[in-house]
Amino acid sequence: MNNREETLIPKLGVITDVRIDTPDIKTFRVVTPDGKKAFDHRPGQCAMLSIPGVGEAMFSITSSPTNEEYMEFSIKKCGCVTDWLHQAEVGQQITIRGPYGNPFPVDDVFAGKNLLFIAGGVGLAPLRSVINYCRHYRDRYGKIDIVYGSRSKDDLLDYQEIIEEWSNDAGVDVHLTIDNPQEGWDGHVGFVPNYVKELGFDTDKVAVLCGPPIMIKFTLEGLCAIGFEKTNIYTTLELRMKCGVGKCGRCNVGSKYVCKDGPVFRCDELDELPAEY
Amino acid sequence: MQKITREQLIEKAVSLLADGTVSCVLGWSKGEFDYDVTPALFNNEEELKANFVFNDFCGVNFSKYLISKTNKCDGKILVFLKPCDTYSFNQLLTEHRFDREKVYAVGIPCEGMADIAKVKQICGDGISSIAFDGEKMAVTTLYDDAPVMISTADVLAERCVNCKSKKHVAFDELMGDEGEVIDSNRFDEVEKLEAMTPDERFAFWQNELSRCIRCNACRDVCPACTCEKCVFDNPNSGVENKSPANSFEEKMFHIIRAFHVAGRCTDCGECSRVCPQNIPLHLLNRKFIKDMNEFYGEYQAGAEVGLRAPLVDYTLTDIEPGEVFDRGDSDA
Amino acid sequence: MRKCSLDKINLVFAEIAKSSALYLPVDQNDGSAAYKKWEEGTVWSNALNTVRSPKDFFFPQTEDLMKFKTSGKNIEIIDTRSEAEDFVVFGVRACDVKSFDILDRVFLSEHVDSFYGSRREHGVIVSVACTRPSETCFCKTFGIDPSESAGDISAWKTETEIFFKANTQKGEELLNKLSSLTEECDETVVNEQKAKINAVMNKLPLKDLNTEAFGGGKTNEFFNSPLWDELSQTCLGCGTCTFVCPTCQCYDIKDFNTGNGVIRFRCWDSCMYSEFTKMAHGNNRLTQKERFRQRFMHKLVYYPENNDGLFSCVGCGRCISKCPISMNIVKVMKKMGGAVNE
Amino acid sequence: MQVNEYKPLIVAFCCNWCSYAGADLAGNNRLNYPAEVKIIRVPCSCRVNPMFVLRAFQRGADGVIICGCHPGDCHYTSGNYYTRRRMAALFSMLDYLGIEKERTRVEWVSAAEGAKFAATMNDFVEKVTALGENKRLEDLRCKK
Repeated sequence: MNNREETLIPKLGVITDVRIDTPDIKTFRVVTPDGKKAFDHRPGQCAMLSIPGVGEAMFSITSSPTNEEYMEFSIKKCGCVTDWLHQAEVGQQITIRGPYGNPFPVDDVFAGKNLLFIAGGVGLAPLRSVINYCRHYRDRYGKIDIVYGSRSKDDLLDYQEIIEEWSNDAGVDVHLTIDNPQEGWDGHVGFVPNYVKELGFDTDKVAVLCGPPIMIKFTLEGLCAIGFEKTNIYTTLELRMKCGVGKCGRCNVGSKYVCKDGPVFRCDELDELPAEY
Repeated sequence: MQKITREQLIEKAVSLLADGTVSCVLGWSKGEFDYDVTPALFNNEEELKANFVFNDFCGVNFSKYLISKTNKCDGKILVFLKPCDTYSFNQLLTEHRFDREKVYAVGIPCEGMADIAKVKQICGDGISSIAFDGEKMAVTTLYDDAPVMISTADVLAERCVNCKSKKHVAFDELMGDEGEVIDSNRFDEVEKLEAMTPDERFAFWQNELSRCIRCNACRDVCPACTCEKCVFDNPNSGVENKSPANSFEEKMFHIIRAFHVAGRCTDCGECSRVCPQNIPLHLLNRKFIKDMNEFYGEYQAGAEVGLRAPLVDYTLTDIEPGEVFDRGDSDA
Repeated sequence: MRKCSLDKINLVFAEIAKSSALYLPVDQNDGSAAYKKWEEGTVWSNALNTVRSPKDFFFPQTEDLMKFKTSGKNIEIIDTRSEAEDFVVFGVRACDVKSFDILDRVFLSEHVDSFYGSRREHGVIVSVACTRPSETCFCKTFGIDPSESAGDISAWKTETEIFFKANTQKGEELLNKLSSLTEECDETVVNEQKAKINAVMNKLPLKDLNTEAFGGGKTNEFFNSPLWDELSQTCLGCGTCTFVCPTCQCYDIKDFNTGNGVIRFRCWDSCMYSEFTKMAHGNNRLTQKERFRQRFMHKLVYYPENNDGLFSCVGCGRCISKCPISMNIVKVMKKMGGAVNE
Repeated sequence: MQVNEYKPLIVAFCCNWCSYAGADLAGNNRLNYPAEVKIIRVPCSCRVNPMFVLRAFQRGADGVIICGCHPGDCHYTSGNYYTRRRMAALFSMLDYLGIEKERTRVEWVSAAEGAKFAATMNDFVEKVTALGENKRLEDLRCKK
């Protein structure tokens, strides 16, 4: 029997680094016990992390596939598993399985296009792998715009990386915003949807959205208002998942399983799904 | 055969709707087969005339629905209550689970409800029609030319065989004659089990409870199980379990459920009615009722609004837990 | 085709049980039947329908997936799987046999479920044509012929005899083991039996139920229908329909801390339960109406959309007879389908 | 050949105010009672709900004993009166399900009754030892 493959049986992983990003988000670096990357993935795909006795949960892989040494997960503290992970120290073993879900179409649809990434809060986590992938293969894509907002400066994920690396790349424009004015912040203040409207992008781009549902809703409306086609907008969904492979039935919305057919959906595909996500 | 007819009930409902006393009616809706009835809300005369039924298979206890449905209706809600349902009604009022002002309760007499499983044991599967005719029902199957005549008394549901009361303890209006509290034999089965040896009892319950599929129907139908969040559904309770993973979990669920409703269970028998595996769950509830009657004096949950259940009360001279096993000997 | 007198049926069972575990429907005290392991003296029930469906044999209500041992920061993952033992399920109805196809498409598709797969490979199904369809039967609606059941071996039972026909290699092998107890025969009696069953099928109350209104791509037609409110208004939110259903396959994965390790197990779950889709940040199906709708939309629209039009219902009638409030897929189909045709 | 002597596992829920102090006194007075008795301190005997008792059995207990203040002496006035009713009902139910009645017990032990505590535990352990392992309310997954 042990020669049969079973996706539900995970691999061992070790947390080799914990970075405190914001008061409630930490980024965990995970490798296998022998120091390798657990598996290859595509930008936007997810992995199931678990702690025996606590539970298993799906997280998007934050690091770019071009990183061949390790995987990173940016995780916000909000439930049993995430609470536990936030208490974990370097050297803690966890279990990992994946990759699950369909990735962003970085090699076909995105190729040669101008890209617009819009993220709110921890929504940057799934986009970071795409952004870094596109930065790595910079010559394959056109101009890259990144709009990222959060509650406050302290709540901006990957702030160091954004300031020190992304902003300095040629052809990459980063637009940061926070919800309320704050001492020591001289950037934009305001909500992401409004900021996007203010920035008023050309519609020759593929837009990728991720963030809280309310932000997605209004940003989507804003993008459509300035002339974006829904076929050019991508987003990622999140629902409760258990198996990760479209069998346990939990993340079923319409005829799609978010774990298998998602989490990445094109916005016109979403319109065809019943409004249950 | 019920003494009150469908037409009388519809007439009553229609008149109460017409004079504005109530704005909707909680009643039984006809299904695919003559024995198949679904609880439903009726809003007007047309719906009532088209789908309302009342026959020997209308066993559903509406009391628990009042919790959710009183919020859905603008005006008052008309509910038909059989005598046993009125006890659950009172018990829910005792626990402040719904607003009495939003309900218009009509007590209806009940001659006992039939159990379709018992009918099928007599005439087999494949029932094409059931005609109600006096004390008998004529059951036609796909396999016999002539209908099988079955006396309703022979196919009464267990809870009706041992009916505890024909008296309505709560109503705004009563249709038909009022009955009496019955000195039933409902504890006979419990006594039979008590008389067995522990080994026999263990084997009995092991066999019964091992069939449990943890569908939670007993819990979800129970008028005493009205917690917003059941301990067995709450992952943070530490005892959440979704399936009878082994014989321990089967027992734990049923012991704890019976204990949670002990003193509040009116013995309405819905749990046994809905169990897809026909586990005699009422025997657990009745054991608690019988024990508490014996230890702390006769008590019928729901007999009046505001009664204090035995397990939330005490006296200075209660029986000691160690003595409960030896009662049989000391009584002798 | 081979036949054997019903007098010798226990010899047949004994022969099968020699080489593998044998399960068959057995009468219970309450008049219902349940699958039990055969041992000397077990009597095969005349009842065809069992309360629990035979999906249990391949997808049990609970099963351990793996174990973990933890010490300090270290975790040990223990693969506890073992290959299933050979077994035979005898007396499966045509509709229940069909349910295995429906489950196969879930469990044996990409990322094959090895737990299910192993049992499926080691199980031999002996189906039996129906002798007494119930009023709750509507397998014809889904194109299932109760007189011609699939499975590794098809069997037909008359008053005195039982007839076997092998459909697969596995069935052939099993039938060969029974060669001394059975004799070759032609299909005359079986054809008579089939005709008898079909005559009854035409009398069934649900014979006219059809699936025309449903199928893939109809999500928008039904999803926002106001009828869902009415249909689900008295649903208790229990899991009876899901757990007796031969095609419901949703499951939950849970960890149980035994005090000396952690067992990760899976168990059946029901989309009717309020916490089915509950997440750390909320629940996307807040009311019973949404959960109720999910169950029927999945069976009648979503599943067919993903599986070449195959519906995720076999018309076994279990939910009809077991639902505490007698609400079921037939009523949903009639109401929803009727609304579409109007 | 060496035979392992069977030693039962006993869970004793002791109320903080009387019985736990009673157990303390037993210790101070060097009164022997078996080491198999594992004491769990609870604020009042009525803190023990039926789930505690069942879970103790699930996790491998062979007997469960609940000790509280004597009726009338409850630190919270009436807690132990409720315990008395609840446990009477629960134990009667366990007996009804065929679970040996000797495995469960309620005793009232005051802070001054160190000797009673030790004697009670000795007696309880003896009775449970005679019964042997808890087989009727066990969870096989929790067995080593």
